[in-house]
Amino acid sequence: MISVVKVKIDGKVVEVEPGTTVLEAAEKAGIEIPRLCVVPGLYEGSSCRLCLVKTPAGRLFPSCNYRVYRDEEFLASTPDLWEMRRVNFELLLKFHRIECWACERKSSCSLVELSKELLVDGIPVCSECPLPPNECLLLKGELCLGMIAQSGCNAECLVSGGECWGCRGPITREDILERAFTHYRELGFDVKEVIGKAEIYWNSAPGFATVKKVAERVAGRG
Amino acid sequence: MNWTLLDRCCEKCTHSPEKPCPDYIECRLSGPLCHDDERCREMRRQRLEELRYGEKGAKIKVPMASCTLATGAEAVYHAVEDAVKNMGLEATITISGCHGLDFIDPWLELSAKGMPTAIYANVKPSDVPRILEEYFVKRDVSRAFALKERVGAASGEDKVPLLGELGFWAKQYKWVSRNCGVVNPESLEEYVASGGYRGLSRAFKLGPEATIEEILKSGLRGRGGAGFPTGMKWRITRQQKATPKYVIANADEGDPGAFMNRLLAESDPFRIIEGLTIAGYAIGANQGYIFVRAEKPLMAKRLQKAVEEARRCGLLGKNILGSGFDFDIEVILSAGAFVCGEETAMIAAIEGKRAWPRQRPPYPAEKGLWGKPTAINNVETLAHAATIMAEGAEKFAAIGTEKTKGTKMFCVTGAVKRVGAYEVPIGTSIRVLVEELAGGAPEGVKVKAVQIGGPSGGCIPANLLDLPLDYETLQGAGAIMGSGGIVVIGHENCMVDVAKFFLTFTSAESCGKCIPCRVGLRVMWSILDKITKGEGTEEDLQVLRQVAETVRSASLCALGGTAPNPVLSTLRYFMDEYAAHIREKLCPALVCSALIKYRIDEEKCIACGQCAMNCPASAISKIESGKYRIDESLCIKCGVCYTVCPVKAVYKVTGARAG
Amino acid sequence: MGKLEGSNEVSVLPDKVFEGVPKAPYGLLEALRRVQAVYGYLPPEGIRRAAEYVGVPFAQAYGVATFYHQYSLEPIGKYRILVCMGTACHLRGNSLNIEFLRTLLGLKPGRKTTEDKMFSVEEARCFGCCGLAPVVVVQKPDGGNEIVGRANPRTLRALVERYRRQERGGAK
Amino acid sequence: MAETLKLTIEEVPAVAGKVNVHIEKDQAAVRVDFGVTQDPRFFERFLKGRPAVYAPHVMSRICGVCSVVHLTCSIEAVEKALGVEPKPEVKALRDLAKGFENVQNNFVHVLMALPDYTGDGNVVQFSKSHPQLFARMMDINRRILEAYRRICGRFIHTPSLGVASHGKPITKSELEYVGREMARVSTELYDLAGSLAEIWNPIAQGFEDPAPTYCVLKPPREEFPMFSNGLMFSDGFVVSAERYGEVIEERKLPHSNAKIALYRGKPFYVGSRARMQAYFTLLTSEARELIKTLGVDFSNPFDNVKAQYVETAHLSGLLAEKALELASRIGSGVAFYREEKVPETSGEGVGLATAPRGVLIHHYRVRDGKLEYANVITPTVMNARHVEVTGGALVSWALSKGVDEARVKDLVAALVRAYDPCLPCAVH
Repeated sequence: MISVVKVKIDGKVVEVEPGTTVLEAAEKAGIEIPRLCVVPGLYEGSSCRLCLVKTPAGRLFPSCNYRVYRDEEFLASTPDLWEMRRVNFELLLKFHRIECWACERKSSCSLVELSKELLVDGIPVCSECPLPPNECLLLKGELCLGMIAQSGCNAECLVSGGECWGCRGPITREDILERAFTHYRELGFDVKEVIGKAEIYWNSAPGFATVKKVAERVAGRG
Repeated sequence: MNWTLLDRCCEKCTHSPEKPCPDYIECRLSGPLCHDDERCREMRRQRLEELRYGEKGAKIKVPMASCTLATGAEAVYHAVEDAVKNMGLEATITISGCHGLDFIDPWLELSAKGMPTAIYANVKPSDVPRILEEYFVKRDVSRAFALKERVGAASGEDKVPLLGELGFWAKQYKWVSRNCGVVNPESLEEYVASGGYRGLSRAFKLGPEATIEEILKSGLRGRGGAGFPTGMKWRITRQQKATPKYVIANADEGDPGAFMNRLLAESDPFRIIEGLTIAGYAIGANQGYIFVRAEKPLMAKRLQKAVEEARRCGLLGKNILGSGFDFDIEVILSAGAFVCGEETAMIAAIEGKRAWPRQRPPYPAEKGLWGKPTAINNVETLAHAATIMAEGAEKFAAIGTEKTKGTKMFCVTGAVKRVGAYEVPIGTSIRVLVEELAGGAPEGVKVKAVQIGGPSGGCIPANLLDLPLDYETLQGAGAIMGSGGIVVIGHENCMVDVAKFFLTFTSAESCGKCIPCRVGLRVMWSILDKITKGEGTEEDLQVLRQVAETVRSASLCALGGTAPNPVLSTLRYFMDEYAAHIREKLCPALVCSALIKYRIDEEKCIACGQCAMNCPASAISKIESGKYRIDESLCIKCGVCYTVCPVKAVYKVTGARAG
Repeated sequence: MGKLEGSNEVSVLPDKVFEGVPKAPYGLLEALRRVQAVYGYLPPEGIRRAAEYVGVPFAQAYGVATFYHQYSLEPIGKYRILVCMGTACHLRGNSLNIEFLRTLLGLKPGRKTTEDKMFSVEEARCFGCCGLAPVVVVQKPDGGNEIVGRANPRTLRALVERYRRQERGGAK
Repeated sequence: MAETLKLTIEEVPAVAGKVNVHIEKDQAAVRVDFGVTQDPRFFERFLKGRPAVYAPHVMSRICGVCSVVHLTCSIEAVEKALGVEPKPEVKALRDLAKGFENVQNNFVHVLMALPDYTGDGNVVQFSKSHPQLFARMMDINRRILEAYRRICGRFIHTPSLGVASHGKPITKSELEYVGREMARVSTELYDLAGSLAEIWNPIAQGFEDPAPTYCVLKPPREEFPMFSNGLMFSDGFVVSAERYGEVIEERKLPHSNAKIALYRGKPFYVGSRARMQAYFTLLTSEARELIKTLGVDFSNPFDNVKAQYVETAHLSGLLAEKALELASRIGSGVAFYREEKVPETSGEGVGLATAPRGVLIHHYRVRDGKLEYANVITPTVMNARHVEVTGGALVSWALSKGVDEARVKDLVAALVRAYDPCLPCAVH
């Protein structure tokens, strides 16, 4: 039985014993492959499809599940792989009930990390805000646009004690906006007031029309 | 007589369940072999005669398959029983499977000594006495649909065509479906009489390796859709060291519009069981399973009865035919999930779990059912294997193309005159199948496209009908061979709606395990839904392609991997229809309800009120002129008025004219 | 989809109901089918009983019960109308037929069964008799199946009325 | 000396924004036009009708270099207009933040302008010819910013300063860190002065500022003021913030997008050179000593940069004391001053602030919490006319000294850099 297998990933060769997954080999070679669903010993993975790697012949395999028993070569960072991972992650995000302002897990959420790594927008600033849900500025009457603003700025203003003005542009996903505006109304903010503040930065932003549409719909609910 | 071919002809025959004789099968027809006795030979000839013309020289065959039952075969059977009793006819009544010609269901086959065997089509229970009386009493066949052979003794014989000469029969090559509609599916004796089980006994003679060699030589490829060489699959599974091994017959046939496996299993189940036994023997598995679709219970009942019958006659169980090979089969009925057609999902279903496919490798050949080596073949593939072993590999290899050998059963449905299941050599062109066999489109309907391969296949435009039917060509044209379901789409169907239909199906059937398929298909569906509602935009199409590409390449199993094909092929060939929906907001085929309006042409309307009475949303009311008018705000566009109007006064408009 | 309310004690189904079903995890599908044959649908205690018989955790049995189409977690109507959603049937107009039936029986979106538990309308997978497209199958209370070939709104309305008359006039 | 002369400096290099300087000499009369081509953004106009509490956040976007001064001056104006009195700690932290900006900004201005005096032409050249000096200056700048971050988090457009509130939680240890650091920076600056003085050759020595009137903030207390309620002029005239309009008048000149401001119709200047003269008595003894070592000649406009250096040194020491004093006032735990809800009243308010380049005025009129009228007068606007007048005198003085044309152009460019290179401020 061969005791050692040479795995070549993106040109880097690393030696592992047979039966290790390509993902473990990549970690050993210091190559970062995004992953989400594999939990060694608990779940075999191959569900989120973020860790797909390519053989030189072009066949795709989930690296979390593919065990090597002989010397093999893989490509883990070709542009089309990243593009596929990005689209795949966007699909995953689409059906996630995004409500970071009320989510306990927001400071340790792998979706937020992956969205940074894969350059996928659409997550509210609340996901990066240092204040836990029960200390949110909204509860103190401060009008913060974090719930409907694009994250990616590490909530710089929140960290420095200010509130978010949404300088990176609006969220355009209607279900998030729906929940956000309902939350604003529950806390006693007038929807027009929120739109007034958002106008400062978003007046000519393309997504602002959607924000206003949802705002009116929620406001109209009386 | 009460002796059957399966019994021992006399005491000299040494065959017994405890000590089966290896030449038992050959001996049934060309026996007796171990001793010479003219009386035994005569008994066989006489029994064969009885099987053909019934014990009393007259036989009435009533087809009892799902399709014929659906058209009233049950009532026809009772009508035949009553008629025979009332007319005091000396005739035996048996059941049979179905030829696959759905357009003549329910049919009846009458045969008698000295008379040509005649098939009567579209028989109603009330016609039965008249038909029996004409055939048996008046010996007149002029009203028959077709004759199996000419004898020259019946009147009107020349007026009725021979079955063999009819176009939809002559062009077929009934290789694996030869017994369908001919033998009684519940009688092992008739199967053996038709040459059945010669394959198995030859396999025992050759031994496992040589059997695999024979299958490899024949060039048989999987008929389930992937087209993986069957011999190779058996060889890999055989080489595995782990035991016990299993073989599974995939009778899940989830593709909508495909019923060739159902036809085979309901009409000739023993061929499948023989094939599975051969597979078990070749691989060294002692346990086989047949996984049958939930929506086809009769198929499961027939297979179960055949298994019990085979077990009773020593063709399943211990030391089959004295070969020392033990093998048994269990029929498992699925609980309704399209994904079970996928190998590893089927394994999970048999194990009693949710049918979640597993990532390959490891392939089922290495680690399949309960982690043991398993070979999974489609029932049609196994039927081919049995026939190849019986007839020899050369005969099979002579048919088909150089890359793909043999024949394939196709089901042609949709906008065709003769809906049915046809078996043709691989390489036959789609046009032959659709126009010559299935009779082309009915009057007033023009063929726009042909959808091949079910939800994993693609739509091929009418101008490519001359493409040959084989794996590689279809793949190149954006479709796949798949199970062999061919749905002919007329010009009154909208391609965007067809694409959306397939996505509705696959997104509902997605098992939910991996993201691209579970979420991607629903996103694609919502985009197509937007387009059919006239809200689609140009970059929606761009997103649609991008998501389709990701779903196709990143999905875990073939369901997700091939689900985008219908969309991608309609985008490739029918871009003009998408553009009409997006730019001009109209549906050229007048199908998408959001883009069309129903109106009543007041000249043609004869004010009969049928439409108003049937309208579920009570949107139609009488106007001053006495005629009827549709209130477009209430209309749910269900199309009832359009169908019930006796004078076709209701018409559909789309786009600008819809106003 | 029915919620998982209802008692959690094991139902009183005798072993005879599961006769012939292998007493091992791989018998689960068949066991659940037997339970559905008794109740007409799968109540929580029925699932529990099947899970206990074949020896799998309740969660797995519940997972299987929700995965496959044949099982229904909510009571089905006395007449179960299955509208085939195969390709040929869709092209020949079954999607309009199901729309018509749902409006005729006043079924709100998401509801399968009518208030009076008389009818339930469901989408069914391809039955494989595409020659008769569009096909509608009615599973009658006496276990028989009535197959309606070439269904259109008029014949469907007549079908529903016939069953209603049958119910009103007592089973003839 | 040539009779007629026509020179144009296309886009003066090393300044923030775009300005062309046209020099025309006809016989003895010399005209210098300070033509700002930067396009205005009309901040005062587009904030009309918006809630007043939004004004500071938006006004700080006038320029990223001195974002804190616009922010805080606007806050002062809004607080006066709404009649809101911030807590003393908030006021102290605001002074601290404002002080930091002056220190950091003036210091970087010195660094940017120094190459004119050392003849290195630009900062990159300066860093090659004086590597240790450059490294020490860079280190000082890093230290200042690091200390600042403890007070307000982010430096540019800091989000923690709000109307009557200070968002960033501050602990005692952080303030002590700031105190220690700024004390070190102060001593660093004093040590550095010696070696800087050697290479700091004067420009246009002996040239006198033709219009020596200046304006500074009237110090409310006996210390270098960050904010105030009144203006003080070199002729001793004092005016309260609300009545600035009676003496300072803004006018638009055809050749420039920026407006100019005149004190009673005559040009005047603002900035460090003015502040060093006005607050000479408030300076620490070391600062006064530093003026001598650097040889600052208050009448020579080019020495404005030296004055800025002195101001930086003095202020960093002042900040150190204030930080430690504030640290002692805050007990253990975290100080956190968020204002719940600012009342939406009506009123008028004028905020005055010491901007690095001079005096900044924000004047608002508010009705029911909404901004009705806004007027902003920036230091560059005040200096604009004075630069033109001084420029003219400089040209004739230089030509009289026989300086050739190219050198004259450099001199005028250096003058602009020494004075007020901030054009975005000019065309707010």
